[in-house]
Amino acid sequence: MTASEPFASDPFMVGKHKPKDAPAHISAEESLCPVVSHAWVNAQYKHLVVEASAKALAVAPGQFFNLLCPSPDVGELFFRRPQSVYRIDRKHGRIEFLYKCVGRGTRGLATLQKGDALNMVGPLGKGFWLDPAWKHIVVLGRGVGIATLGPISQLAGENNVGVTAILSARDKDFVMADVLFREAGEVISVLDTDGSSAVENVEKILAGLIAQQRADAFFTCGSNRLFQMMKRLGKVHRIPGQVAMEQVMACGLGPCYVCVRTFEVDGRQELRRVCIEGPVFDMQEAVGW
Amino acid sequence: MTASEPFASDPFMVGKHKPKDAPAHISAEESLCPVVSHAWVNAQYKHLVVEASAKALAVAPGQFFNLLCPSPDVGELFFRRPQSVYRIDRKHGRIEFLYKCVGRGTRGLATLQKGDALNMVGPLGKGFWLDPAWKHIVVLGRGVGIATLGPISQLAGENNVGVTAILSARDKDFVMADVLFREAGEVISVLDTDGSSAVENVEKILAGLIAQQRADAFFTCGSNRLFQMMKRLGKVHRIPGQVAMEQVMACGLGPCYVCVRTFEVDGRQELRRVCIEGPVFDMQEAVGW
Amino acid sequence: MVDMSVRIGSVTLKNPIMPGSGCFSTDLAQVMDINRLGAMVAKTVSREFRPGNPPPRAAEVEGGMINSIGLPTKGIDYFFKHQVPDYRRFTPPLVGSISATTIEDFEAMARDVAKSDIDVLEVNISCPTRDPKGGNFALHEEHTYEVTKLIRATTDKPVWVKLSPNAGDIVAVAKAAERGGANALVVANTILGLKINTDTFRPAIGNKFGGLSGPGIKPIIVRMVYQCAKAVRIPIIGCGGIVKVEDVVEYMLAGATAVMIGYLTFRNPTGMIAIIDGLEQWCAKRGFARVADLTGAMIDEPPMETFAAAAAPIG
Amino acid sequence: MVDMSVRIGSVTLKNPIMPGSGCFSTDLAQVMDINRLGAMVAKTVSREFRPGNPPPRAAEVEGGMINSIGLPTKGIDYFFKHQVPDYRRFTPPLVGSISATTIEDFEAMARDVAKSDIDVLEVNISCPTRDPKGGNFALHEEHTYEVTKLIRATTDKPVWVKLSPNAGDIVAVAKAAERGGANALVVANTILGLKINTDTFRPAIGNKFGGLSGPGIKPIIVRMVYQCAKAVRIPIIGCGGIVKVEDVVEYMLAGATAVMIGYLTFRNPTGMIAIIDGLEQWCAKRGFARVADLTGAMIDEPPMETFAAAAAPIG
Ligand SMILES: Cc1cc2nc3c(=O)[nH]c(=O)nc-3n(C[C@H](O)[C@H](O)[C@H](O)COP(=O)(O)OP(=O)(O)OC[C@H]3O[C@@H](n4cnc5c(N)ncnc54)[C@H](O)[C@@H]3O)c2cc1C
Ligand SMILES: Cc1cc2nc3c(=O)[nH]c(=O)nc-3n(C[C@H](O)[C@H](O)[C@H](O)COP(=O)(O)OP(=O)(O)OC[C@H]3O[C@@H](n4cnc5c(N)ncnc54)[C@H](O)[C@@H]3O)c2cc1C
Ligand SMILES: Cc1cc2nc3c(=O)[nH]c(=O)nc-3n(C[C@H](O)[C@H](O)[C@H](O)COP(=O)(O)O)c2cc1C
Ligand SMILES: Cc1cc2nc3c(=O)[nH]c(=O)nc-3n(C[C@H](O)[C@H](O)[C@H](O)COP(=O)(O)O)c2cc1C
Ligand code: FES
Ligand code: FES
Repeated sequence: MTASEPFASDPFMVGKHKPKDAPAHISAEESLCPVVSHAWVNAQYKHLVVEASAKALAVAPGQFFNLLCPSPDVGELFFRRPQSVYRIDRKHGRIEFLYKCVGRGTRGLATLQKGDALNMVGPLGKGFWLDPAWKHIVVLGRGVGIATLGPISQLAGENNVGVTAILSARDKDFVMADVLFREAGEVISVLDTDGSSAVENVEKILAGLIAQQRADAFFTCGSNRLFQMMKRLGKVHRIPGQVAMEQVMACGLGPCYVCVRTFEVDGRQELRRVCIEGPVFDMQEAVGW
Repeated sequence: MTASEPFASDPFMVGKHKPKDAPAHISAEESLCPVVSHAWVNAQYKHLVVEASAKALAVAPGQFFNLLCPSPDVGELFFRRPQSVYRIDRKHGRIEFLYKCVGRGTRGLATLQKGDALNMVGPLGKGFWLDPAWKHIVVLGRGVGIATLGPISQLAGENNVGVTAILSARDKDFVMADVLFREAGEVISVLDTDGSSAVENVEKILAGLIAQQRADAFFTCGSNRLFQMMKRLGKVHRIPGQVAMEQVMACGLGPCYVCVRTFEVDGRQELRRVCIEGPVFDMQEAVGW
Repeated sequence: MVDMSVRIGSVTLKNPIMPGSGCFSTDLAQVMDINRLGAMVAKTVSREFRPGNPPPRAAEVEGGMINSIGLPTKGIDYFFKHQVPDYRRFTPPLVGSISATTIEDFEAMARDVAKSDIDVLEVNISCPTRDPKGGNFALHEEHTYEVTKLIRATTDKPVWVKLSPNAGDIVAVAKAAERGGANALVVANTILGLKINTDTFRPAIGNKFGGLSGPGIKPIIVRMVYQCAKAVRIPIIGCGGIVKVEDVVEYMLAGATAVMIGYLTFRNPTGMIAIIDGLEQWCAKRGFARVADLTGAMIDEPPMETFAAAAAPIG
Repeated sequence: MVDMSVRIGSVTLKNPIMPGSGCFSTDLAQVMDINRLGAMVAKTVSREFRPGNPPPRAAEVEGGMINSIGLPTKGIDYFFKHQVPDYRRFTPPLVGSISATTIEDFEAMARDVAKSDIDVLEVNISCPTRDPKGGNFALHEEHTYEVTKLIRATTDKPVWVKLSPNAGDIVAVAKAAERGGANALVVANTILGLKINTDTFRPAIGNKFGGLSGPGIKPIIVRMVYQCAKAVRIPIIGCGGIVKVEDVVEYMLAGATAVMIGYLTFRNPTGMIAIIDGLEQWCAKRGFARVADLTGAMIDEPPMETFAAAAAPIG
């Protein structure tokens, strides 16, 4: 063997390539996507743009990809990390993520440089749905949840459905993506620093929007307390709602049943898999986290 | 935690730092050495130069360092890899290695770039010894063994002991370090391509040197067949000899008894640890490999 | 052309690669061509609905992962009505996996499930978080013998018994399963483990204990496959930590006729297909006309080294 | 200032970090200050000279390493005359480790070795490549009870019994050792494994089978420490796969009073010292005045999650 000859198959090298003769009806794929740009948005969040395959570009708002993050230390990283798509740029063939650095996975992800290849599996899961009859929707996001709500706001905007985006954050540095949301509609930022992010205050804002008939549907992601409040309001006012949920995942595809959460229909509780039956669920059926 | 804050201690991060208050009499150390240069010598061998600490620079010819090679693939690399010092450049505070890319460890090592830090433990083991009474020595190396014989030739040269270096290689591209050896004395290359590397031919060359009284001591490394022949000649002609041996190592320091080889003294066989009782052994006591 | 087929008793697989139970479902058709697999192995079913264990149900560990899903199942009626037909959309042989907490229920389950449109009955008597008398029969040879014998009598379909690496003497258990009439052994299920979160001081997964799988357990399971293959005449299916072509080769050299793959699918969902392709290439390169020739081909001698000091003191 | 001391019966260690037997010798003074260790643990000795097993004696595996050194020893006379005085140049308490192939020889060895200048007698009844009746007594509770009882009677020095993770029921063995009079348990020795070289088709190490150690085995051994700590009153010393500060914390939360470290020293020879320093910092940061307070401090409840579906079918 010469030094340049490839080795005996490396651990985990397998599966980086598309199965040969994969039938065309396969809806998701494991693919290597070159990083186009990757920049810090603030002290905790990074914005990642990758070139994506045609299959990946078919991603719908609320769907996610399961990312093989590089390991940030000498120890091995054994699960992928799910990240919802934050922006779909079909014109340039790109997919964007907005993610928070919280642990080993995202810290490893943050090491990727322009030109590196990111191994992603997707698009996965069930995304948001939009009823063409709606005139105006409200999206309520906090933290990483803001990223997830980007594409549905974009889609609403494109379909002439009005959007009010309530973005909750620690302080004004962490109000992200407001440009993206502003393109689609109106943005209300609520902050911890001035107390405006308090659940009661957000509830007041929502009540105002309901009164103005600017709330045909609710969408939320990222905060259990905000979700519970929105669910309650939605129930009282009979406003349909959707919530994007999170759970630790292993396969991200359905077989392993690692990612279950509790849901309730007609008083009966049941478990559903976030990765394939979600991550977007009916707000009134979700129990929370 | 902010994204830039260090994590909970990473696996294997420990031990990259010197123990606090380490007593001065500690003769070896685990240290991080910046890579100064790292270049291919031919299709299989790389030449690595690192900046070394004072303790590391005290290395003697024939001693080695145990290198924490970066993993070449996603799988983890769990043992260090021993490499003998190939050149000691005390003036510039540098240590040089000449190594062959053979497997995962050396392939990972080959990925180091200028400026990267190499974690090395050493200097380790017992090196070559030089009797000031010797006028002329013969070093016989093949393959990676050539690297190991560099420093003893250098030392002999510096002490006005004549050196004949017989360097055996596949073809002329693989005669390495002849410049280094030429500084110390005379170089005879023997090749597989023209048949000159045949054991019988090398034996003839050695016999000639013995006849010319240019063989007060033998040194060899890298080929069991050449070693066996040299041992036989040495025994017949009562020429003292030293051989540098190899064995898979785990600790490299003595405790684990992984690295044993068989030796024979007065017809009695015994096991010795290559890492601490060697890697350099009396040629007549070594049984070979 | 390499002959990639292997025979496990009366069943011929077109290649030796199968998923491990619980690590596969037709949902994987999202990313891969299921028809390329040697066989399909269904998630273990129990008679009645089971919700499974509280989340988080899995966590990363050093050599792989730890899980305690808790064998959630919708019960056998749902299995017959929905799952079997769903699997039957695909062509590979279908292995149905069953679990129960009593020996009587195991027998009844086997009778019922074997009647459905499956090709092989896998008996999961080795779920690591169950107790030895509650479904984890594979810890003891007598329990294994009894349950296998009863199940054997209920059906003519091939019966594969999945063993537990937590057994103190897996060879004795393997022999017991053979005596009981198993047609093949799956070696093995996961190893019982515990991970504690040092931030929260709580167990990392909801059920506290979980089963280890992934690359870190491979040397243990390869050893068990080797030991079992020497002790029984029925085929062995190796399972544990396979993530690359050479891992499959290693299991086959140790004595496995085929393998099952779990963890890899979580990391690389198209990994099983890549391994099928890679194994064929490996065989071609190494001059093996039949992958089946690898089974048990380990050269049972130490690596060649000079070592003749057995009688002499260490220097 | 954190109180880093721990008590194992009558022995107080200045910190809970010790090397594992066979992974330590005074040769390590080449790279580190041995006096900083909680204790020194000597390589296992047998009565007579043993050469050990043919090389290669170790190989890398996915989660760490596999070894079969074969307990080479120069015998107890050499141990008394050369090794004990050599260790005694350093200040930490000295743990002597013994092995034998018969119960009678174990008793005699204990009597002889305990008389030498050691502080603790460790009984290695768990070398994985020995058979259950030939020194690997820790596979069975009766053997463990008998050998411990005999050894207990020979000396007043503390006796630590090193258990085997290959035992089917390590809790029963732990209780047997306690009943036999052990003052502490070391949990555990290596796990029996096999690695086959897929280039040569031969076993990767000379003895074919070897013991697994390193990070990959940690979740298994942490589980065993937890189980044993719940079942016995004597202190447990955790051992298996420790490579970082949090691993020590994890073992202590599971119930260990102290730990032993093997593999890490091969990878980072100054690792034990870095862990002693790092553990002190960890305790200070987390507000623990005494490291000993970590022992058994795992919160024995599942992580908090919404999970209330036990009675309902999966959707
Ligand atoms: C469908 C979905 C979409 C998501 N979209 C986004 C997004 O757009 N932007 C964003 O910042 N974050 C998103 N997340 C969260 C993101 O997956 C986690 O922050 C990430 O996995 C944390 O990994 P880590 O290793 O950095 O942190 P860790 O230290 O490992 O864990 C931190 C937190 O992440 C959770 N987590 C860990 N491993 C996994 C896993 N394998 N799968 C799911 N969760 C895990 C843990 O429960 C823990 O609470 C999404 C999660 C899901 C399930
Ligand atoms: C004291 C000593 C000095 C050495 N000096 C040099 C040198 O100057 N230049 C040079 O090119 N090579 C030298 N070697 C050999 C070098 O250590 C091996 O080539 C290297 O370890 C191979 O590692 P790998 O992962 O690339 O190959 P692998 O595929 O792992 O193994 C290839 C060969 O290296 C041996 N090997 C594997 N792991 C170890 C280990 N932990 N310790 C020792 N040997 C191992 C194996 O027996 C095998 O034959 C020396 C070896 C020793 C013992
Ligand atoms: C998430 C998960 C769920 C599993 N469920 C089952 C199961 O239902 N029945 C079963 O027999 N084995 C089950 N297993 C065990 C696997 O089939 C396999 O035996 C084990 O994971 C070892 O293989 P691996 O290392 O390739 O994952 C499960 C394993 C995992 C990781
Ligand atoms: C090379 C090597 C030699 C060992 N020799 C002994 C021994 O002589 N006696 C003993 O009780 N344990 C021995 N062990 C086991 C270790 O003491 C320890 O129990 C095991 O390695 C697990 O710890 P680790 O994962 O930190 O290595 C040895 C382990 C290794 C790796
Ligand atoms: S993560 Fe496997 S089923 Fe959802
Ligand atoms: S490598 Fe451990 S004693 Fe030589």
